[in-house]
Amino acid sequence: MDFKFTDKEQAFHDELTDFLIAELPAGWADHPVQWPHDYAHSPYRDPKDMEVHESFIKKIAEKGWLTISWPKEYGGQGFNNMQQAIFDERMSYYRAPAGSSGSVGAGIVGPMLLRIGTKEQQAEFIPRIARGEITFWLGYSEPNAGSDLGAVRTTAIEDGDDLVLNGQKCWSSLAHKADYSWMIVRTDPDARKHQGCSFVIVDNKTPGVEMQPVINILGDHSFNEVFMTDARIPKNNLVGEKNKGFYHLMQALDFERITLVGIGGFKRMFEEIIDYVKTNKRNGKLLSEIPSVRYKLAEIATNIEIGYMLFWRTAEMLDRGEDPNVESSSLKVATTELARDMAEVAMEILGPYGQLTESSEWSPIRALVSRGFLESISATIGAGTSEIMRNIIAQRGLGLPRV
Amino acid sequence: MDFKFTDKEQAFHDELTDFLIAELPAGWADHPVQWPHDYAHSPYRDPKDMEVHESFIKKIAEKGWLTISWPKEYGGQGFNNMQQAIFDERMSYYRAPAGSSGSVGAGIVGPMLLRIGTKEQQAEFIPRIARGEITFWLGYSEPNAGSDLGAVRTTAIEDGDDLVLNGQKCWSSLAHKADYSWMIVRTDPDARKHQGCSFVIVDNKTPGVEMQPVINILGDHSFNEVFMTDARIPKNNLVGEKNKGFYHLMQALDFERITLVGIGGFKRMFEEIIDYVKTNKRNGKLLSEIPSVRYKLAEIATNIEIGYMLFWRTAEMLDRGEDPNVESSSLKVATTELARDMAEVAMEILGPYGQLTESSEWSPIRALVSRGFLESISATIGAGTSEIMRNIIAQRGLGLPRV
Amino acid sequence: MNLDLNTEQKLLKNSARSFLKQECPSALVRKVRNSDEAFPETLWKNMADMGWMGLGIDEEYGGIGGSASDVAVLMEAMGEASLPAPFFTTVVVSGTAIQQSSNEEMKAKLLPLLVTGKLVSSFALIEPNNDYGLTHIRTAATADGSDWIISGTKLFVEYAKGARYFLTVANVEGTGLIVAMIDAATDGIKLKSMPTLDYSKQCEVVFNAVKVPAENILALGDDAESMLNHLEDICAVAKCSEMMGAIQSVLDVSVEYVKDRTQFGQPVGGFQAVQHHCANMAVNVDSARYLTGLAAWKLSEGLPATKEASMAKSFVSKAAVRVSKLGHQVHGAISFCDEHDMHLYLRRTQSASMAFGNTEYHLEKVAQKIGL
Amino acid sequence: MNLDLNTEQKLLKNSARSFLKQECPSALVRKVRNSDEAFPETLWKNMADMGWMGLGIDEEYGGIGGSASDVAVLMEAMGEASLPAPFFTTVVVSGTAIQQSSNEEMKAKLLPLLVTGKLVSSFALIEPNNDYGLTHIRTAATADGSDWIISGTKLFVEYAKGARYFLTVANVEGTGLIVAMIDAATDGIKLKSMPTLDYSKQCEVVFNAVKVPAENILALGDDAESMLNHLEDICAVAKCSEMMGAIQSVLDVSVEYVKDRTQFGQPVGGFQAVQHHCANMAVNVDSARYLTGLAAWKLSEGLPATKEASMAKSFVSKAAVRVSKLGHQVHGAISFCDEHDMHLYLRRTQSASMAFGNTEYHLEKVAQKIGL
Repeated sequence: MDFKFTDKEQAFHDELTDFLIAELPAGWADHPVQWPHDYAHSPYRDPKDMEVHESFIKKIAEKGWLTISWPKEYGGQGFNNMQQAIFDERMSYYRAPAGSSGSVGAGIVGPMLLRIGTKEQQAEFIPRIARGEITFWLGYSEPNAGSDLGAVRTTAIEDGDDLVLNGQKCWSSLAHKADYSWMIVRTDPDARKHQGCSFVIVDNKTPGVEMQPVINILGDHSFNEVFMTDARIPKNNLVGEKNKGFYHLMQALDFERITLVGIGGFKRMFEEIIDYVKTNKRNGKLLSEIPSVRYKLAEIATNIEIGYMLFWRTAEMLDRGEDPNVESSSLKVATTELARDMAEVAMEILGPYGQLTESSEWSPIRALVSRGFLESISATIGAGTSEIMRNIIAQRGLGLPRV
Repeated sequence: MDFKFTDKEQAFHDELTDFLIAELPAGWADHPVQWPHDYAHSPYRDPKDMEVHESFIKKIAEKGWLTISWPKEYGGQGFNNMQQAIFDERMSYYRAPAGSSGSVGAGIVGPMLLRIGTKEQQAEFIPRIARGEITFWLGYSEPNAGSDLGAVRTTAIEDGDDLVLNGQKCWSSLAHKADYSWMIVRTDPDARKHQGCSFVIVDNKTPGVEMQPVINILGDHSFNEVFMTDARIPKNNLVGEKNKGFYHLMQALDFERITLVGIGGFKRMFEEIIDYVKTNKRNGKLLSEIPSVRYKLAEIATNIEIGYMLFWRTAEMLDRGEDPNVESSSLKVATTELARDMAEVAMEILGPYGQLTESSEWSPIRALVSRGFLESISATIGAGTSEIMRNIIAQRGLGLPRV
Repeated sequence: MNLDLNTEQKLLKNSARSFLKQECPSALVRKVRNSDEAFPETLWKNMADMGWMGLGIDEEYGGIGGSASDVAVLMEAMGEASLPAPFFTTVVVSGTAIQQSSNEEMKAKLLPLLVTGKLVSSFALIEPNNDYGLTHIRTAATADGSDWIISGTKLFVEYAKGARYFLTVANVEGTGLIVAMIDAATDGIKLKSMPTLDYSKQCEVVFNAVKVPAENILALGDDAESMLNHLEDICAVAKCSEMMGAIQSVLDVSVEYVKDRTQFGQPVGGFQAVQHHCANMAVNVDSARYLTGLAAWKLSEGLPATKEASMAKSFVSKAAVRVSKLGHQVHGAISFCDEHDMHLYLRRTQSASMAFGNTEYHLEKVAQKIGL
Repeated sequence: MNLDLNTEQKLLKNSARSFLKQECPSALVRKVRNSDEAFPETLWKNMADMGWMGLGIDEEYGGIGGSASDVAVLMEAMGEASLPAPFFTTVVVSGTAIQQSSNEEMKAKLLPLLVTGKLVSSFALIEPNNDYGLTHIRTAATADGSDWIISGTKLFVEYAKGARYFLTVANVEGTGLIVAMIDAATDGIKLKSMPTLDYSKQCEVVFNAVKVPAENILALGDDAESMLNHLEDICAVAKCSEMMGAIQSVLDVSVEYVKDRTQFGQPVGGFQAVQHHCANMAVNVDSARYLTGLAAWKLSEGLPATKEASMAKSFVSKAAVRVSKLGHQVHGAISFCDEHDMHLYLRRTQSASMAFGNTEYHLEKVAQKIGL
């Protein structure tokens, strides 16, 4: 085993680190309000931070770094997946703005279009994703299709040059702030469950697409219910092979599990906790002097290290041309449980102070722990529950029977 | 809620305690070698202890206490199930000899015969069980019928006044030391799985019954493979309704889960651990002064208290005429996991000393911890795995669907 | 032995549950959360009309008596409803403290008000230097003639804004602790919100040379110590009961949901992973119920209860959060919405698990009681 | 980055596995367990013929070189086979210590013997007063001219009965620790069996005024301290590799079994509870593998490795026992028989988890390394 970056990777790592330190405002990492592996997406308490956010995304796009692993002809850098992983790690470590749901475009839709899109589709969407101009939401879940995505009922029926969409999507994260949906729909309503589905790209502005906000556990509007009523999209927006959407979905889900991790965020959050326990006393003693605090934090540190390695492994496999289907599932199980464990450990260490929900002189670590505690509830559910992940590991990884 | 014994129960508790203190040799509790909730049954290191064992069982039988909850006419005391539970608790706390596999006779076969046996069967077996004269082994498991007892294949076919047995039983605990088997067999080979089974009593001396020893993880001969080849038993030995063995089995399993607990053994073992950590230093410090040791043992103490209450609850339900089917499953899950946890915690506390397998000046607590560590592996497997217990709790307790 | 409720307790439980279902639906919990009012006055008044404020209070003061086990029944129903009102601090904590005090004047003055719901009292214990327990209390009480002058900062004071009194613990240099009922209208008291995830309207309370008349002192020195030790058991058990109510609901709601929700062509409750999650919830709920019941029973019988109270608090604090999280897991994404009630239970159990000593705090107490 | 083995390591792994499958079947493990011999001489000789004793030993002493990562590959194969022979104490521990020493005489004398399998060495560290670590060493070394006199009791000395040398840690009053290679043939050494659950033939070794010539001293004072600290990392990682081998087997054997074993009309591996047990085993095995690999790589590169070694030891010690127990659980009763191999893995992992510092010991080291 060899855990060293190549010289090229290391050089990119260092260049990026320097860039982030230089370009982000001093103390920036204290501004975003998020727990590692969050799906809740409400990054700032101060609305002014959105300006920094947007101007920073432009800078990253200018460097061509939004999509570094894409071919140069598509606005990428032609870097390998390991460099992409380094980028994700560094960005999340510095809590750098990654574009509002930008990761869906750059992390999932882009790579999928590069693999299964037509030249025309690539030409239409890829450069704009690379420049950070357009954003996507994931149109997977429906009221009766959660873990069981095979049960999607939203139909897309051909009518001349159009596909006519009818149905409903739910848990549509940040759909209201995005431009397009990357949506799975049923193109052959008579086919059996896992057949007859296809991917389409749906413009949010399409007539017949309506959204209803859903307020999440944190009190934020991140989810939406999206209703499609005779919404017409061009047939050309069907991506990949018609009625083979389920085969494509497996790959898209792998990208999602890897993209969402934000592995550097764990390290950063952990460093904040370490700082806090080293500088705060309770009952006459530094928190860091309490043996159980030391053990618990050492355990979290160990699990972060494991998370890092499971993360690098998926990149390494992609670079070898392998599908990290099982490995991305292990990664998701490990890091989402870590997100919960870290919140729980922090809560235990902070005692009643951990429950504070707004920054005040009494709130440890900018009141992030109570947020993380609630936020991480979704981690083991969203993008495939831990139960589904374990099914995948057992069935696809270990070859146990599907019964 | 009321956690007090009735006066009568308390009086019995005290009488029994006095009896145990008076009749057991001084320091007796240091002789048996067993971990709580063991299925391994090799109680002594010194063979001489078997003499004390046998003479003590006679004394208990003389008091009529082997079968205290049975009607007086059957050699019992007509006590209630709570008194039976008190008896089990006190006996296991003092590690008093309970008869080699005596609990199968007194705890399972006897109560079942009293419920579903004929007058003749009761007359034949009940008094001898009550006097501790005969012992039983449980003939449930077969090579292809472990968790799935519905798959038993041993047949018992009518032939004149006899039933002719053919087949194989396995994991037959202490069958080689017992007199009879309480066996489930297939009396209608053409019926569907859970129909067509019946209970029979099989004399070990029946021609055609052969045993092969199986050495367990501890190096002891506790298990057997038992082969029946044209073994003829009288038809009168069929117990309960023919072909309804599965309905009877559910009740027999409840008794088994309650009988096997030996709840007092947890308390006693725990007290030995407490004594040890209070009197032994490691690295210059009493083990009991290490915070994590304190926390872990306090947690075990709490779980023992929970085990006790789940245990009393089954007795209380039986006294109300209710079937503690779900409750005995919760009890088994909780106490078997406790048996494992306590071994693991003791191992952690004792460090390398915990792994010693023979009493020497360096072995803590008579080298019981390494034994408990291995022995408790079987706790969550035998008499219904934890997985089967959780199925029962979910399906019969919470009404979740059988799919 | 009877591990069920007795007949009166069953009646109390049923009436409390149906009252709260009617008067305190989750919509009210959200409404109170979003409003500036400390707690819903109407609900409080109606609770008083039910006679609840007199539970556990002697009849001579207008109370209806009743044991710690009875109070546990009520606290459980309140946990189930995520009650957004100061019953715990007023009746359970302050009521117990006042009754235990030898200050007859206070009893005669405050208890009759308390039992009719006219007095709301909050509990001011924790300070910036500590997280629970009676050590490191720096709020200072100094004698001033027959009065006391109290100065210091208290944190996590529940429902402070609606309180008429603060049951306050302070330190008298050289003498030990003092327990006082501080009138909220006294000069020198400042409140500042400390919003917490359980919506319980906690506050920072600053006492700046607050003058407290001698007649407001409930206990001093050894009396204070023993009162606070008893309160610690009382509070631990009450919080366990509250968590019990919440997790029994989590289990009930979850079982109902998984029977109904279909995925992969079958109820999700048919999947073994979901069944085992539910079975684990059930075993945890049962274990929590009996441990809490045992501790409450010991208190009711006047037996030493610290070991059992701390066993309950250490176990239930963990079990309740575990059960709440499993409830979310078997629900999936729907439980991550504000409109769903599941998170109300999670919030309540998490905060209660940290209140009045977390698991380690109580494990250490258990360790002491088992001779370590 | 490459999270797989390199080509040479793959070859080494394959050859080691097939050698051990042939030469060290579980029947041999049971045979050695039941016999009085310390370890099987033939197997040891054949291992030496494979060149294994020279792995990690410099070529100038007849070794074949190789990194900590290479040694990890071999230790893993040995864990898989529950190897009942003193490779670890001889090659990994003593070999490393001798090489690190500045005692050229010892190197020249012992290493050539060691690489040919002619020298078996055991490690005498733990004492009645401690359970691991370098504190509370009371075995005393006192100077006697140019010799040393060593007295004290050592516990848990693996394969002591077959050893020609004891790598021993003693305390020189006022000066610090001393590391010596004590010739087992010296007067004043007594051995007594300490049977343990992992069948590793551990002994109590009593040194009663044993005379040790100066040339047998590997290190003293600061040198000893730094040698032992390095050994601690080496031992931790080697034990992790050993456990890795065991739990990879547990996973493989379990998956095979549950595919085959039928209950309720289907393979038990079709039940979700069993699948999730297996998935949990797999995630634990992978995590253990990468952590161990990282620590071994750091050692191989000569980088500071204490944090990673202790992370690995703390995690793998828990994970390995967890995986072993899950292996038993999915097997059911059959794994509770002596004739089944599952318990061999459980025994080996449990003892290894306690050896050279348990989880808490190493978590504390991690805590120090992350700045706590």
